[in-house]
Amino acid sequence: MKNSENGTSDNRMNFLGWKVDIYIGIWVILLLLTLGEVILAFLPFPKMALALGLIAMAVYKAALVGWYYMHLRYEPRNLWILAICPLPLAFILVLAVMTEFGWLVG
Amino acid sequence: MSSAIPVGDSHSEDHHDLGFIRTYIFSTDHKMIAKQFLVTSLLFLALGGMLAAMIRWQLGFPGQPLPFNLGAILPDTMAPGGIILPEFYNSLVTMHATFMVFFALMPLMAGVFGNLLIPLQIGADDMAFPRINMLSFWITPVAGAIMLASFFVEGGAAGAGWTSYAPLSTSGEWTGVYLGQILWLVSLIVLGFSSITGALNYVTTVIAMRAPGMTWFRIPLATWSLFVTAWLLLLAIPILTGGLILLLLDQTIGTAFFRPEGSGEPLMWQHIFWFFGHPEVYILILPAMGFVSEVIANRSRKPVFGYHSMVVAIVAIAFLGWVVWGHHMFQSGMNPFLGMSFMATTVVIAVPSAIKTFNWIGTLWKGDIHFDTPLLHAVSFVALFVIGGLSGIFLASAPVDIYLHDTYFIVAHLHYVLVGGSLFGIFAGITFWYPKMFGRMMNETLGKLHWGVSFIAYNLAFFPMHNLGVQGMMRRIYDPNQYEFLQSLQSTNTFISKSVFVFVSVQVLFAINFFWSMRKGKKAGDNPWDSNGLEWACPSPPPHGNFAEIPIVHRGPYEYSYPGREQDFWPQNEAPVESFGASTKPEHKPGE
Amino acid sequence: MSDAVLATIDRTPEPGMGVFNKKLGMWVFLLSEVMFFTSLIGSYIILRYAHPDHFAAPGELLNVNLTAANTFLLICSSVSMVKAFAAIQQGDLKGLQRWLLVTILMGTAFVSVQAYEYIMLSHEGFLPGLADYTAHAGGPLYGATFYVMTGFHGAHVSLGVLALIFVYIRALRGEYTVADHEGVEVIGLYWHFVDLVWIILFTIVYLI
Amino acid sequence: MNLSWIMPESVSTFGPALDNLYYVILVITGIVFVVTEVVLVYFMIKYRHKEGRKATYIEGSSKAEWIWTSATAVIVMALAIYSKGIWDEIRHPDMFPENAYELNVTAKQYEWNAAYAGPDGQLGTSDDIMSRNQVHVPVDQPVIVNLQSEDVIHSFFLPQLRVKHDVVPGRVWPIWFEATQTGEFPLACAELCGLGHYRMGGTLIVHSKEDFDSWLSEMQIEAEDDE
Ligand code: HEA
Ligand code: HEA
Ligand code: CUA
Ligand SMILES: [Cu+2]
Repeated sequence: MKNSENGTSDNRMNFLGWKVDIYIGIWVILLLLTLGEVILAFLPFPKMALALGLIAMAVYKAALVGWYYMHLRYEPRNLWILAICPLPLAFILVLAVMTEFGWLVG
Repeated sequence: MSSAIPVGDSHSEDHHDLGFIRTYIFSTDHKMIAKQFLVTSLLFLALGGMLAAMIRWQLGFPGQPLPFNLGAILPDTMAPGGIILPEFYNSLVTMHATFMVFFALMPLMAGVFGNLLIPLQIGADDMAFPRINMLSFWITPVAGAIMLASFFVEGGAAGAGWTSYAPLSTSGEWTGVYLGQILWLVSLIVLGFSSITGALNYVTTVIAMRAPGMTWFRIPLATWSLFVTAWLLLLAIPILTGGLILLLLDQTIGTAFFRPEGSGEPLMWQHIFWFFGHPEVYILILPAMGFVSEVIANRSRKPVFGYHSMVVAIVAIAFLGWVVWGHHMFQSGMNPFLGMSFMATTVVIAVPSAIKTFNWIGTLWKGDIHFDTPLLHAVSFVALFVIGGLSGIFLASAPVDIYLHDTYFIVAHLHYVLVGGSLFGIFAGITFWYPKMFGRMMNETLGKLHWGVSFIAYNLAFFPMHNLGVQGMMRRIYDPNQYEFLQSLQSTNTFISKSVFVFVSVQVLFAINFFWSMRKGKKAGDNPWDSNGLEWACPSPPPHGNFAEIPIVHRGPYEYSYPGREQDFWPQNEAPVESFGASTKPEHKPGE
Repeated sequence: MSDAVLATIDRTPEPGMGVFNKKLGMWVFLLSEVMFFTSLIGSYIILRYAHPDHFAAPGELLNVNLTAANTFLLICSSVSMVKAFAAIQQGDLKGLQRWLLVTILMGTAFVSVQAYEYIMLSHEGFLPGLADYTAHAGGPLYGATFYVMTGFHGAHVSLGVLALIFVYIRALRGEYTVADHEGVEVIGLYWHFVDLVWIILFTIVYLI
Repeated sequence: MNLSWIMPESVSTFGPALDNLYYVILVITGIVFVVTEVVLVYFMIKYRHKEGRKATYIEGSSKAEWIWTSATAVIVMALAIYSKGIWDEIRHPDMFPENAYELNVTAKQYEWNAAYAGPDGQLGTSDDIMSRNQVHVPVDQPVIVNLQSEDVIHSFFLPQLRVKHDVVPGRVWPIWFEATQTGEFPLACAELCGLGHYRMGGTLIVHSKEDFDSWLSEMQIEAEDDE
């Protein structure tokens, strides 16, 4: 019953031409991205651009974990819609309060 | 195991005799947990009422010793010679609101009715996670005990208001309350787990355990609103918990999240609190709206007017509730542009509220209205919610709020929605589902008397508070007579207090009725209100596992007075008679 | 489907999300966790935005290399967790046990490294409190937000390790099978979530 | 008993606009209130249970629902737009008057300390003139008050000037108003700030221009005498 639900049939992915276990493939991507982040963080880029770039990378990594390791990829669509529903709220809260201090500081 | 969850197998051991402890104390049966919640939260409600009476004593008769020789009971740190001290007054206000909001109304809404109604109305045998459900209840008395203990520690109970604005709440230096404030924080952090575990159960149960045929648009409105409320709990409470933890660290280990000495931001606490706080007020009223919809439809023997838009309105209110929190902070020094966006979103909430209000009235229209106690409470809810909602419109208008903010107008507004709205809604709910819970009817005469006196005394007590606010009387003040311009308001305050004493006293009738009927009430039968919901399709009180056989749902919950039927109700699970002919069947509506 | 037909055959509950209850429950719980971490991480972002001078540049105070290694550990533990689940999906009980053990060990290692980091930092005078704060970087907000975020994350990892040990014991007793391994999947979700939070935390706390 | 819905007389330039808005809302909500409650009670009486009469099966009416939904939406949006105009007039940073008289008010548990520029014409210097629990301002001239707090949040509330603004420690919060009448008006603290919150009152004293100047010089002489 489980197997059909989680669709283990396509458990391999194409990684630079090799067929590897999908979990291992994602693992390699995560590690490379982390390494990239650490290097990037110490390069002399403009601070804001760097911050945004790093956050984008982190979010991408987080999404990979959610999508593959937490199997959202194999779940019914409703579940991942449910899974992302608090994100807008989190976003609104942080952004609104930030504009508050932007106003005060500026 | 995918979608096919056989109903009835998840904890079949419960069908056996479980002995006293597991039946009454550590029960995993949702109905027993509902009753446990009911008794504890009514006790907290009574406590909150007592604290309110003391507040009103001070405001009505400032500087006079408390009656009934209470002064002899209370220690000198609270009320020497029976005269309430200012710091004790602040603790009274804070604890009144805390007990009412977190320990009375929230458990009454989600704890009692969430537990009682959700599984019964969707035709499940129990909650998805009965053990977590038990945990959810048992956390409440623990948290309550911590909160109660704070009265008895040195420095007294927390006194920074239920909003505990930083930096007042960050250090005992400002209030003289050290341990009390810490206990307040710890208690609410603990209580948060109760809400989250409860909400998790409700959400999962509604999503996954609906009986066959119980499509989304056949779910009764009480369950709908409890479901949406559970979402609000689930996503709002953790924000509060996080904030409380930061505040606790400021109090105890001297961090500076909210303390300006270390460049912390006091306003950030307000944002965190109200980001939770506004969804919270809808947590406190949405379920009541659900009960009222059920009661009005049932007692006027008519379908709910605009069932679909009622559902949409619940969801819309909940959704908008997330983006209006700033309306509590218009005068806090908030960015004025941000203030404007909050004003816009706030007034928009009037729209779904209007839909609900007018739909309730539409439900009464051309009905066959039976004046039983639940209906009287439900209609009072509508009448009073309108007042509270409309006073909210004044506050939503940021310029008018400049004047009205932190005056008694706010106190009037919040009690109209919370007492006139939520509490009357709860009375409607309790009187309506009491027979299902206890198998007996409540006494009608006592019930009507309680309703009548309550309704009048309530309005006499709280309506004049609007006028106090318009005259400029601030809230949370121990003695308004300190201000010359408020001295002329003393007679109004005294009148309000006297009305409150009537209101509080008459609640004794409810308590008597509640306990008396449990033993002596008329036997109820399965379906005393000729109702359609699945909860009425099982015995009163329902046995373990609820339904002898999984009910199958054939229609929506509000098929009252269906044309061509002899009976004026049509239970959701009643199998259609084949010979009835296709035309008489309520068809599936679009979206089902 | 006509009501009559419904009455006779379709006795299954309404479909809901199409996943089993425990999994749905765990997801719903994780959503509330998202909001909890939002309040902590959000406070950090806001305070940092309002008072940039309180915070040190990456590497100035915090040991990025050590934590990068620690991040590596946690990511590895996530892959071992998912391998454990994949193993029992195939009915490979031995594989499940092996991968679970690896996960537990790496989780423990993560917490230990974090404890070590805390000790080092506190020796340097990097503390959360206003009064006992001596590290030169900026002001007390840095320490306070740092310890709260990483501390609550560490607590989540520790709880996860305890839960994993519980699952591991059950696995040793052979209580999971191809057909029944809900527990592994559910605890896996929690574990990956904690990893996911760390990925975000590592970037915004150590690298920005 | 005072059950009035009329606000106390307003004595600031933006007061009347704010009051008007309040009365407009009062009338609108008053009408909505009366209509809904009357209809409610009427239905209750008219459709009370009578033997032999059955309820009419009505599931709703999309037309009626559209009408009241859009009517409510229009009314509240109009109110919001109306409110925004007045709000901007009072709070928009660009609306802060230029030729304003500026003073500092510092709140602390449980008193208000006002500081006025001394002979050097500068605020925040050692020759500032101080007054406790009294805020003196000239009439018919815009005044900017820089609000500060030494401890917790207080709220600077001048009921008759329709001024209320929280005083949050850690920052300076400028507000402005212009009094239109001379006299003494209450000043109150509107935010719970501890056990003495209820008695953290004061007075706003609005002088004519000449009186204000003479009061200032009187205070200067007093301060010099003290030295
Ligand atoms: C159950 C609780 C509850 C509910 C439902 C509401 C509902 C609303 N509240 Fe209230 N509110 C509180 C509980 C609640 N509130 C509490 C506890 C506080 C104080 C907290 C504290 O400081 O301690 C508060 C404070 C508060 C403030 C802050 C005031 C201040 O501190 O300065 C504001 C400001 O905007 C506000 C607005 C509103 C609005 C616009 C609604 C709307 O949702 C109301 C919508 C309903 C209607 C409008 C009526 C029905 C509609 C019609 C009949 C249609 C026709 C209407 C029109 C054309 C206008 N509330
Ligand atoms: C859920 C919310 C709730 C409820 C129900 C109430 C109920 C009441 N409240 Fe309160 N109140 C608040 C929430 C609530 N309040 C909040 C949030 C504040 C703001 C606090 C702050 O400023 O920080 C506040 C503040 C507040 C003030 C302002 C204090 C001040 O600013 O100085 C006043 C003053 O009159 C007051 C009075 C009352 C009164 C007279 C009641 C009466 O309605 C009480 C009537 C009594 C009962 C309802 C008990 C009846 C008991 C039963 C029915 C149980 C029967 C028992 C069994 C069967 C076992 N409240
Ligand atoms: Cu200062 Cu209240
Ligand atoms: Cu609100």
